[in-house]
Amino acid sequence: MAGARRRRDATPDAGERPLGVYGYFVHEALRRLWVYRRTSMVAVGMIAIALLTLGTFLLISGNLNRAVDRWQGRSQLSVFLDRDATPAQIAGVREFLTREPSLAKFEFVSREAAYEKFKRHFAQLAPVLAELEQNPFPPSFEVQVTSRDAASAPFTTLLARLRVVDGVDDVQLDWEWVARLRRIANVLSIVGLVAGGILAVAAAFTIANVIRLTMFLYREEIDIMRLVGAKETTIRGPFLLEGFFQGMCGGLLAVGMLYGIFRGARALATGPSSALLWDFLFSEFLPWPTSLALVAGGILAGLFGSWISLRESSEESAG
Amino acid sequence: MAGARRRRDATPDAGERPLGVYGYFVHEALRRLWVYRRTSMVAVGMIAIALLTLGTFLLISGNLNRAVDRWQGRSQLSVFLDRDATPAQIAGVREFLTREPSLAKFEFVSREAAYEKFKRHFAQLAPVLAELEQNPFPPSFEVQVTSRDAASAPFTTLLARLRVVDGVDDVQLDWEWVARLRRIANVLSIVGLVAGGILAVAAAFTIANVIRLTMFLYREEIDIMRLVGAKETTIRGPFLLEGFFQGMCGGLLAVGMLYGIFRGARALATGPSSALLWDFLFSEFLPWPTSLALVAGGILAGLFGSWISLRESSEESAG
Amino acid sequence: MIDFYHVTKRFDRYSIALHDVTFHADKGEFVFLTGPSGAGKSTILKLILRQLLPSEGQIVVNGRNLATLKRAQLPLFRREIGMVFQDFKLIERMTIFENLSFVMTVLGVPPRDHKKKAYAVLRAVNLHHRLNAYPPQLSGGEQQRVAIARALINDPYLIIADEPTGNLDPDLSADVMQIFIEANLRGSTVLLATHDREMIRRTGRRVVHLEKGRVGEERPQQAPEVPDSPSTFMQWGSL
Amino acid sequence: MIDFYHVTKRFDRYSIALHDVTFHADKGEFVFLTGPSGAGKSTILKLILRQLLPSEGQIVVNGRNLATLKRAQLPLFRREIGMVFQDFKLIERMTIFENLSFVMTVLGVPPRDHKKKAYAVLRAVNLHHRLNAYPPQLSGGEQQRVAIARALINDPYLIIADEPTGNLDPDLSADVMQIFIEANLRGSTVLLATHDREMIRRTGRRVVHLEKGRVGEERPQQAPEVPDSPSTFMQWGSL
Ligand SMILES: Nc1ncnc2c1ncn2[C@@H]1O[C@H](COP(=O)(O)OP(=O)(O)OP(=O)(O)O)[C@@H](O)[C@H]1O
Ligand SMILES: Nc1ncnc2c1ncn2[C@@H]1O[C@H](COP(=O)(O)OP(=O)(O)OP(=O)(O)O)[C@@H](O)[C@H]1O
Ligand SMILES: [Mg+2]
Ligand SMILES: [Mg+2]
Repeated sequence: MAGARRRRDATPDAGERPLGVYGYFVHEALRRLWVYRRTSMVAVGMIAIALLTLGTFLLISGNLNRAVDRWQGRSQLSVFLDRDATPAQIAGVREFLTREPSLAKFEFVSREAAYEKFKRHFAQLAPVLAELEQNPFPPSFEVQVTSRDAASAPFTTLLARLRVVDGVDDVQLDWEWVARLRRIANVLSIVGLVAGGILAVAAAFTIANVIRLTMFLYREEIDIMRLVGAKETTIRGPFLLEGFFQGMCGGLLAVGMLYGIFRGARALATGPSSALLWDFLFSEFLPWPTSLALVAGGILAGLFGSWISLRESSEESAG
Repeated sequence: MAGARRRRDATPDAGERPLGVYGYFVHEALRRLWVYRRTSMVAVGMIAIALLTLGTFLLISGNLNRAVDRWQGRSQLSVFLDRDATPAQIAGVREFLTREPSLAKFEFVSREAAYEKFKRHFAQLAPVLAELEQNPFPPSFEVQVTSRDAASAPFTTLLARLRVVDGVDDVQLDWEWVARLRRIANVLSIVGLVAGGILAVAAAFTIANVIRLTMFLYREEIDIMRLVGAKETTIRGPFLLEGFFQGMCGGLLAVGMLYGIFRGARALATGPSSALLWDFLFSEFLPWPTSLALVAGGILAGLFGSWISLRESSEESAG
Repeated sequence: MIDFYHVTKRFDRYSIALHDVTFHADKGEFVFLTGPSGAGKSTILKLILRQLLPSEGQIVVNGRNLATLKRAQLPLFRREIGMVFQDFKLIERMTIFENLSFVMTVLGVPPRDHKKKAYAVLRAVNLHHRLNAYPPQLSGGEQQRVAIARALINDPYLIIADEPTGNLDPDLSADVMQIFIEANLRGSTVLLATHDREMIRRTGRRVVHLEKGRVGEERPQQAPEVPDSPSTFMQWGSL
Repeated sequence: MIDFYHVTKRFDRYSIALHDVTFHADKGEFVFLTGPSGAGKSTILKLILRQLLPSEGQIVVNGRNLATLKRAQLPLFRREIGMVFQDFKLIERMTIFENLSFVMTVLGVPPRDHKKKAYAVLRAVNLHHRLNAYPPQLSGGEQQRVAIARALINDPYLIIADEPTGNLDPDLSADVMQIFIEANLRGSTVLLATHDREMIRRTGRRVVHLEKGRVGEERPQQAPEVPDSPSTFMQWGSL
């Protein structure tokens, strides 16, 4: 043993050199994506579909809520007057509202204004209105109430007092059917979250399985790598990176497709068959933080998929 | 060579014996489904999601159409009378209709009947009606017209004549907004077919890729089988059968889940929050031929996926 | 049985595995194929099984010109050949018995005979006790013997074996040679690639020598130490 | 360097690969491991690389007790060993160069040195012209030589080789033995499983003989035909 030339690195603990290893990671991950590109596309497609579903529901419910908001202003309290309320009665109600600090932010909506607003925002119900001989809307005050005020106990008695003011017909915290529209919007959001969530889990599951299958394909190779002394991180890096790329592509694809749908729907909305639903369901695109969140969700799903299958594989092999 | 014992079968063309081979098919297909059960579940899940989407849209649009039908009867022509039409005028219109063979199947709907019918079938619009002081519906005749009659040229002049009969206010081939509801139902069907179709392609694609990956895993094995003289049918049988099973499971799962959703929605509909959309969107389940068609669609998707990946693999290998 | 006429096999510009190879093996003959590593032995065997197609030249095996063999005929053609691959090519996810059984299914052996035949042929290579093991659970030499058993099952017309004793100790090698000789006596043509000079010398059959893809001198059959009668083979070890 | 104390390895109830095996190899020693097929040679080498764990007994390699070796230490431990596997274990989707380069990346060889080192070690096994081929494009013997080259790269403390000449002709086998002997002279401990009796006889080193999982007599070192000085090795063929 004396005089033996030892060319092994003096510090074997140094392990794989950063440059070599990270270069290998990226190179390997990209190569695998390319070699199994059609399979990667399944993972990417699944993520895209999941996020697209989620995004579509978010888009529609967001716009629906916004349409309701726009029509109703931001009032949460509607004070309906008698349809034939006199100017004096109206002035009386106005005075009452002005006196109460929690009701001081209000706006008067005349019968004509109400009719116009309704027609503008709910074009599809116009034929029903057209059948009527007279304007069915009463004059009203739309009052902005903070939710803190609305929740307080004295507020109920305040409303009771308001209800008996001369000329007041009814006081509603949101119209019932507007509330229903809101409820639809909320149901849509929830359905979207649930459906998107389920699909997102399915997507992560798909990625996990696609990667598990590639792990099977690479199993022999991975065993060989272990036997020549490669660290687990060296072996797994490319897989994680692969999941990351797949997720990112899926997320970007989903946002792109959603935008395509949005533009398409708007193009339809301005077409001759005009308006019906599309008009207010597709008025604005998702705000960009939401879009970014969708892409981030894709990346998370991708990483999660890789991580799951890696964890599993390390449990399987005796090393 | 003389006297050599030749134990090779006298007819090598007999090939693999049916029993042995088909037993091997089923055994192999089931074994692979079991060994790669989690991966198979991805394929099954994808098919189920695709068919579920399709099924949901079919269910809703079917029920929507049915609700519209039920409310409007099967009349396609509505003859609206003046709201204050006299009995004599009504009798005159009735006589006119009776005289024309193509309009002879009709039914009179009084103002009250129209109001009740509307309230019954469109409960969610009741609050709007409640705001009205009087019944907005005019009396009408609902006439059943065959589409052949409606398309004929003299029919237009007949309608023009009908329009000027004393007491007739308007003649409409379908109410505009009922037509809109129908259009929504049709749009839903189309959206469902498109979305379901896209997802079904995605599902077949997923299966193809899952099977392609398993083919990769079995590639060495498949090569060995070829080298010992196995026929392509022997090699591929199990893969096709695997696709068939996956598709069938996906289809059954989809129908099962759809039925679950249907029962769930009905349970909600009878709950305290009552009715809103669910009431008429979920009145009846898919007719069973449609359900069967969904399962058949799953099987087709599964077989198609296997077939695609098998065709590919045979192109790749030199044999 | 086997005829190579001016066969050349090029894989790419740099590697020409065979160069104008012409040789012949008669029905019922026993021929050794030798040559250093990379000489082209495996390539010749792969060409015979039509795993590869020649770049030039003609190959006729068992009366069939491989160039004109249609794809659909390939399975039937291969069923007449028993091949021992250099890398064994056992199906890893099947037990030893299932490996043999699959081949028998392909060959059309009735399922009820599988067990009996598999046992008999494994007995010959002394592995009958490993019937239910999977290939990765066997040692290198054991896998090689399974590969030999698979090639010999159901007495093929032609047996081609690539380095069939590379992982076997000398005693076992002798046993295995004995099996090939017996198959040959039963009428199979045998072509055996090996670089075990000692074994070639002892068996004393015709040798085709390859050198860098060219057929060298066909060394004349050396005076065999062992005559052709079966009885004396027993000195190689008993089955 | 290597110590086996009463090691038993059971795979399942039916196959006991090793039975109470005790042996020792010194630092810088060159030891042959022989025995018939299925004797347990590969099992011993796999135990040394900690590919397997013993059912009973203790193994100490390079001062480390393998039973107490933590999972995280395994890679570092293995990097000190160069192993030639019986089935080569080359990564099929990487070229020969990439195979060697990957190992060097793992061993921490700077990337700029990879090309030079790979060429040098492939030159030694006469495969420098196949740098860019993939393993399935090589003949059996060529793959085996790549596996040897990979094990020898960067001079490991311990070289263990499983049947490293099983697919090589006698001339090449001699060349390859020469390479192992030179590595041994440079200070590596070498443990070599083989059943090539001729080679063992010619090399004349200590032999550990296995028979059905038990260590037989350690045959005393036979009088070497070839003395230990490097010069005379040249008669085996030149590198
Ligand atoms: N698929 C391939 N692509 C490129 N070259 C190949 C391919 N297969 C074989 N070769 C080359 O052809 C030559 C002959 O290979 P072959 O496998 O026939 O050798 P061999 O005589 O069997 O050697 P060994 O004794 O080592 O098994 C070798 O140099 C090999 O590298
Ligand atoms: N994973 C396993 N499961 C069950 N039995 C095994 C396993 N691996 C090896 N064996 C058995 O252990 C015994 C010793 O195997 P080993 O591979 O060590 O033999 P060997 O000496 O290397 O033989 P060869 O010269 O044929 O390679 C054999 O009988 C083998 O069948
Ligand atoms: Mg070869
Ligand atoms: Mg071994």
